[in-house]
Amino acid sequence: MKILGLNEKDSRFLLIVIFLTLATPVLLQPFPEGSGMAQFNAGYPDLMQRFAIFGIFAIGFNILFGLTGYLSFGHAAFLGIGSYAVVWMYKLLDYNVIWGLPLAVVVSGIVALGIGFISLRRSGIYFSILTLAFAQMMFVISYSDLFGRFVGTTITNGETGLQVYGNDPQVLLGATEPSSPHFFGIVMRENFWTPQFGDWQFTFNNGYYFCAVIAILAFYLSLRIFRSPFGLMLRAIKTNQNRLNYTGVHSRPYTLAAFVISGMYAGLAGGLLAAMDPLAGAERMQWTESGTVVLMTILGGAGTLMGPVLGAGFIKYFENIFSKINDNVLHQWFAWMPDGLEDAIVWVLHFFVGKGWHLTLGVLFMLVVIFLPGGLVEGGTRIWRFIRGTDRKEKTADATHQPEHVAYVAEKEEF
Amino acid sequence: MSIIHPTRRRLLQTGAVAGAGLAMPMVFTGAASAYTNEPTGGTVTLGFNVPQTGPYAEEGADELRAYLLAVEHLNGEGDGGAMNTFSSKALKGNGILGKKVAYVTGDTQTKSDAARASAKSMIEKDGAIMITGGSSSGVAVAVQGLCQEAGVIFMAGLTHSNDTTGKDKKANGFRHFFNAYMSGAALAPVLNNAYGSDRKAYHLTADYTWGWTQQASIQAATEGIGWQTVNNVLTPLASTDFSSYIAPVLNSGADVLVLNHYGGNMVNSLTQAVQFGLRDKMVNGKQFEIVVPLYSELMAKGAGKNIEGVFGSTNWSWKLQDEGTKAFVKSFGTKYGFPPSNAAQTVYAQTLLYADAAERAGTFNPCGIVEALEGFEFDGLGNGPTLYRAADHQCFKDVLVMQGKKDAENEYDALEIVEVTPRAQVEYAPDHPMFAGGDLGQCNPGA
Amino acid sequence: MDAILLQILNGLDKGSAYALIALGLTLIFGTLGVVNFAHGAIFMIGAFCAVGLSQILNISFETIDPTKLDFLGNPAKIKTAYVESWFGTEIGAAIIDWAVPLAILFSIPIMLFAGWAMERGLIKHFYKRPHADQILVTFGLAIVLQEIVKAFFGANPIPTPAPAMFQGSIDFGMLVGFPENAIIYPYWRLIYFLFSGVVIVAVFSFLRFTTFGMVVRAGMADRETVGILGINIDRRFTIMFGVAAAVAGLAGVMYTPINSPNYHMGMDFLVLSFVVVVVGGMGSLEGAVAAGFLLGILESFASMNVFKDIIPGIDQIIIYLVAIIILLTRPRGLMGRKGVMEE
Amino acid sequence: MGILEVKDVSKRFGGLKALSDVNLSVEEGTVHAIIGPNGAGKSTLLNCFVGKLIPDTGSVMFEGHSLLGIKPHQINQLGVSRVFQTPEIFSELTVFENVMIACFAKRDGSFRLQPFKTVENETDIVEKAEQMLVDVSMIEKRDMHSASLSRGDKRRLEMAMCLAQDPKLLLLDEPTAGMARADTNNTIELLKDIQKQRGITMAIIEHDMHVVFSLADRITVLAQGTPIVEDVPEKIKGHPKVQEAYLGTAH
Repeated sequence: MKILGLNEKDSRFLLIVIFLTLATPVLLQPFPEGSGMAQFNAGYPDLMQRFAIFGIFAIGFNILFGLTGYLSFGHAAFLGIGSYAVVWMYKLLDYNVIWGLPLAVVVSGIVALGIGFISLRRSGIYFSILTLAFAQMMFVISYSDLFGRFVGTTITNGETGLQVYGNDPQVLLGATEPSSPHFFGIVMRENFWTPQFGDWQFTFNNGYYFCAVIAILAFYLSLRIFRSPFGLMLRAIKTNQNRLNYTGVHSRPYTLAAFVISGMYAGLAGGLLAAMDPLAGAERMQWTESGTVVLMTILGGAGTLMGPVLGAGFIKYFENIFSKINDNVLHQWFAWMPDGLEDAIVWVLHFFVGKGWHLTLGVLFMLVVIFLPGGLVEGGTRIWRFIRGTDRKEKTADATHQPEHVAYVAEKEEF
Repeated sequence: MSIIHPTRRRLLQTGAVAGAGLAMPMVFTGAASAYTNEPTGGTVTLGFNVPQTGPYAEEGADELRAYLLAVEHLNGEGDGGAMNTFSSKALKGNGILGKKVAYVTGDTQTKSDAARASAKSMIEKDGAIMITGGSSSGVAVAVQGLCQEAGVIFMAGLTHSNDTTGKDKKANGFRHFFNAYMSGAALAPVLNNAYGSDRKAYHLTADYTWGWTQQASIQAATEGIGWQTVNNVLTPLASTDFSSYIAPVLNSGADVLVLNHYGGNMVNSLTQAVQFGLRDKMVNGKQFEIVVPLYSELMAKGAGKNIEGVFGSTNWSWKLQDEGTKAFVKSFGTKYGFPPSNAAQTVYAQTLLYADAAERAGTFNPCGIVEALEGFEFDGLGNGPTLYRAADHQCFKDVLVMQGKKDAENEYDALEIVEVTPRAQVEYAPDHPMFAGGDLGQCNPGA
Repeated sequence: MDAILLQILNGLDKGSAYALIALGLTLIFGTLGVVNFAHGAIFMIGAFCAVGLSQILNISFETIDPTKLDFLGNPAKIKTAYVESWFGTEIGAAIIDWAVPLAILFSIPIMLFAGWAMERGLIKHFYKRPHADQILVTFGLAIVLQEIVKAFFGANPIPTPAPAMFQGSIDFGMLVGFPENAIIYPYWRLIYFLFSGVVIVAVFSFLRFTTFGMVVRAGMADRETVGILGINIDRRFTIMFGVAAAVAGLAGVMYTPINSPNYHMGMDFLVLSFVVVVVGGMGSLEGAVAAGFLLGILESFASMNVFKDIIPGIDQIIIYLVAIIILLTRPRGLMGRKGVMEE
Repeated sequence: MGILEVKDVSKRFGGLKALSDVNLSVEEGTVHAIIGPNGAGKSTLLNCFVGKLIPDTGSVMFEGHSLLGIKPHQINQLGVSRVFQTPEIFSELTVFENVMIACFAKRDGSFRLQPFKTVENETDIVEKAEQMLVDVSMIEKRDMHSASLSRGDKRRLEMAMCLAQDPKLLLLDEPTAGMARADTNNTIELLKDIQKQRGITMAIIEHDMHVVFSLADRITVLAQGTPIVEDVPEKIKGHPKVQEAYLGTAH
């Protein structure tokens, strides 16, 4: 079966992704309410929305980093720009996200064009530092609302974050219109179905499905790009730019296009953040946030289709679920142990969970970079090969850090 | 190291904490219930949203300790603390409205985004009926806005910006902590007495919303006693080295330096100002002085000896001698072995106030709680008689002017109370220009 | 005029901190070809060596003083440092007072060891990997190190003052004929500046005048040739990593009285020091030092209201702005060599 | 008038005269070798052909276009393909993808944004790339990771990429440097075949005499930055000046 101009393998892959995305509210809610494991449920709207949104962000980043190898440390800037664009549309027009989202994509695309045009004149770490410098600059400008101070009206509302106030113009606001973000009356924060089966409770949220549909489109687009001549050229840039140039290809427009596309993805993700939650905070532009999307991409597997999405989900899960395991919870878990042993185990573990989740993340990330350069996707592939007993010498010895080929297997079999 | 490390027995007593026995989250729809997350079981869940990572993690940890204490007291465990001295006697030590109090914790990371995400997860996943916490104004304003939209009550923790109950005030949000205007109003007379009315002030101000409002408040208050303001320099929030901002101060003709900084910024700028020897100098024939309008015990600790003799203000201090304070300090000190910070006290008080309001209103419905809290007069939680003003949901109570103590006996003894500024002196009209522009709106029960 | 001189002085001082960190960073890059994102964390660990030493010196025993009461009304416990009880109160207090300078001695072996352990344990395996991988693994290491420090020392800044005799400031302006208070300069910053100068000169002369240094410099220029000569360049590079760590660590130790150390001070400096290195030119020691001072001075000037009135917040963005301009006009930084980091 | 015309090219590096008054003409359809002892200026000359170095004086014209200072992709688009000393390929891609990239570059020029096309649906490219692999007899290695190829196969792949572009001129920079004898002979055969079948003009820079005399129609001998002799191989073999140049530097 072939759909949407994809070959059979990719069509099947896309269908699986669509299914997984749409079934997320059920899949992420495996434990009954009230059970000790309920803590690990992740099927609540905010986190699911974040999975989808940061999935989009990471997919876009992967188009730049995974394909061309250009490591941008400033992508969070586009995230912020997207958010600001959407919130400004709320303030000026109304709460319908239809105005803001396209604007978010366009504006971040334009800014990416500017930053990319300058930064891509350099490569390697010079490129990384240039993007970092641009993004940091935009972060401080937003955090202290410097731009606003320059023009005499607030633009970013500083560290409090841009939000809608009662006295904003909102010229299109109708009398019966919802007073929170919506898409032609479909209110993002509302749930359209909250079924309960025994102790299992599921939440089907408008906002999540809105994000999910966009995420699927974004994924489909990236799949097309991966399979296109454009994608091939980008991968060629990563492996040997010199040869590519002597093959008659001008690499800069390609990298610039990749940079702009990934900037637009980031802008879209930022716009969606504001579409789910009508506040745009400056912190989302900080360089550590750019670092987070790098972590996501690497953790999942740079250059693979599914890897960045997995990485994004993984980190967001850590941030929201793992960080909530406090000492009390640990003591409950290990209450069956003898007192001394229990205390010892809890003492060790508490460095890694709850407020120590950064430490776990850091250790995990190092392990992935050292032992699994292809990220979780490569890990999955290795396990799959091991189970199937396929000859492991074939690819794993190859340290070239490029798992596109293995990706297929993982893409098919990961779930 | 400061890690909450209770023994197992105490834990088992605390009982239905975190994971277990949560109310079913009824997220935002509430077709069946009258308001968001109406508790249906035998427990009610509160969400404690404090910084656990990032630069304010220690403050968050202290707030968390106070929350745990409050939960114990509400559930009738421990010695009851300030519940015994609280003027309202609605709380009986059997939870809230007969329901046992459970809680969830979250990490704000001192970022508006992360704080909102964490609060949302508490509301959507854990069914929290009330969110409380925060140790910076940006976070408080962001989370307050979220709670207003979601239809739960927000009991702010440490937030000092005028905007929280000014430009950004919300019907579902309540602030017990004092604000920048009050700091100015309380400090000005003390500064007048100590340093005279003929002074020239030089402001260094952290370049973000809180810094701006505090600077404006202090400038207005000090100019009210006749001081001149020589200069106001905004410093980047990421600064760690303030030398280039401090060095020109002496030569500007100023004889007082006002540091509108908080947290790490304040520790560094104060340390460096002292290093520059500013306080050893005579300018205009007067001893040069430094003022830090907003103090926190933890930051005072971080600045070490540098705060000796420096004036500032706090919301509360464990050195107060009223009954409420003594009761709270006793149970906190017994449990943890050291005295609480003023951030801890404010969140403890907020938790009791919320519980009491629910008891008095007879419901967890946010609108009922708002009604019960608006205009509520109480005493016995520290700071003397206190009013939750209906017009902006700001608490009015005595404000403390503190001074860095010489020869502190230990790290908890860094500050001493110079004056307890009576409530009347720090009050202002709800439409005061520094607080104008906001709209409380209607209480939102979410359903 | 005095304002300008004042900011130049401040800039030199800021710059010396930047230069020291950037020097270590570029040393590692130049010798080993590794982009070390954990360098900020090394700086932070240096600072915590000082904190650690001062805490060790302050290890106390408790005695109960029945005449005093603590805040709960129980008899107060009085802490006395062992150092004070062993050496007598006065000498003991003096030793504690001098914790930071003492930490210099204390930290050198620790930092050398830390550098060696990092190189042998982790970095060694990344010589052949792409720069992106090096950035990533050291970034991960930086997170891990700072979280460990946080777990043990907490998130709050910890005051670590300079010895009493170095507190206060010198009126530098009066020495050169300006009125009183025009140009003041804290003693400790003066010491920091001189100390940085000594370290920088020491590193340069070490590389210039010792055989060891010459081999390393030759290796920086052309690794393979030196390898052919039968010199074990790898071992020397390991030592250089230790030296770089020690330089950053010393910068950290000496910085503690200026900034109360906290666990994230490394990350605060990391971005900045990378900008310094890149502006100076990757792999150029002279460039790193020059860029450090240049950016320090520019940043100081930008903090003057004269400039801030024209462009609000110029002091926040000046460094990035300068970095962008320099990288675009001088592709390899101020003194960078050709072909470095341009794969 | 040759396809590649080098006129009065001189280049100095500081005090060192690397090239002085080089004049050279590569005739269409011939294999022209440039030989010379180490340090004779061969690499400098090549760098002047590909825009990497700009000579102090003189001109390098390809079919009437100056090659001085232009970008690599522009040179290629003019019809000049380049083979490197060590085979430069896209080692992280498959053999087939390598060749396809060359085909795309030929068809679409230096830049064409087509993110919505699918590589495998571009039948003309796929067919052409397959044909190229057949031509260099590598079709059975089509889906291999090119990093895992032998040195000789990498060279074949590189040739296939160059041929896919139907170049008017092929620049070869010591194409057999560092190769084992068998690989060297293989490469010579490959180049001979190509020359026979397609008649592509080639300029070879080489110091291996065996390679040069097996392939070249014309040879220019460079010594100390100047061409000393230019002639057919048979005449070069015993030429006294050539012997002097080689022996002179040997002692």
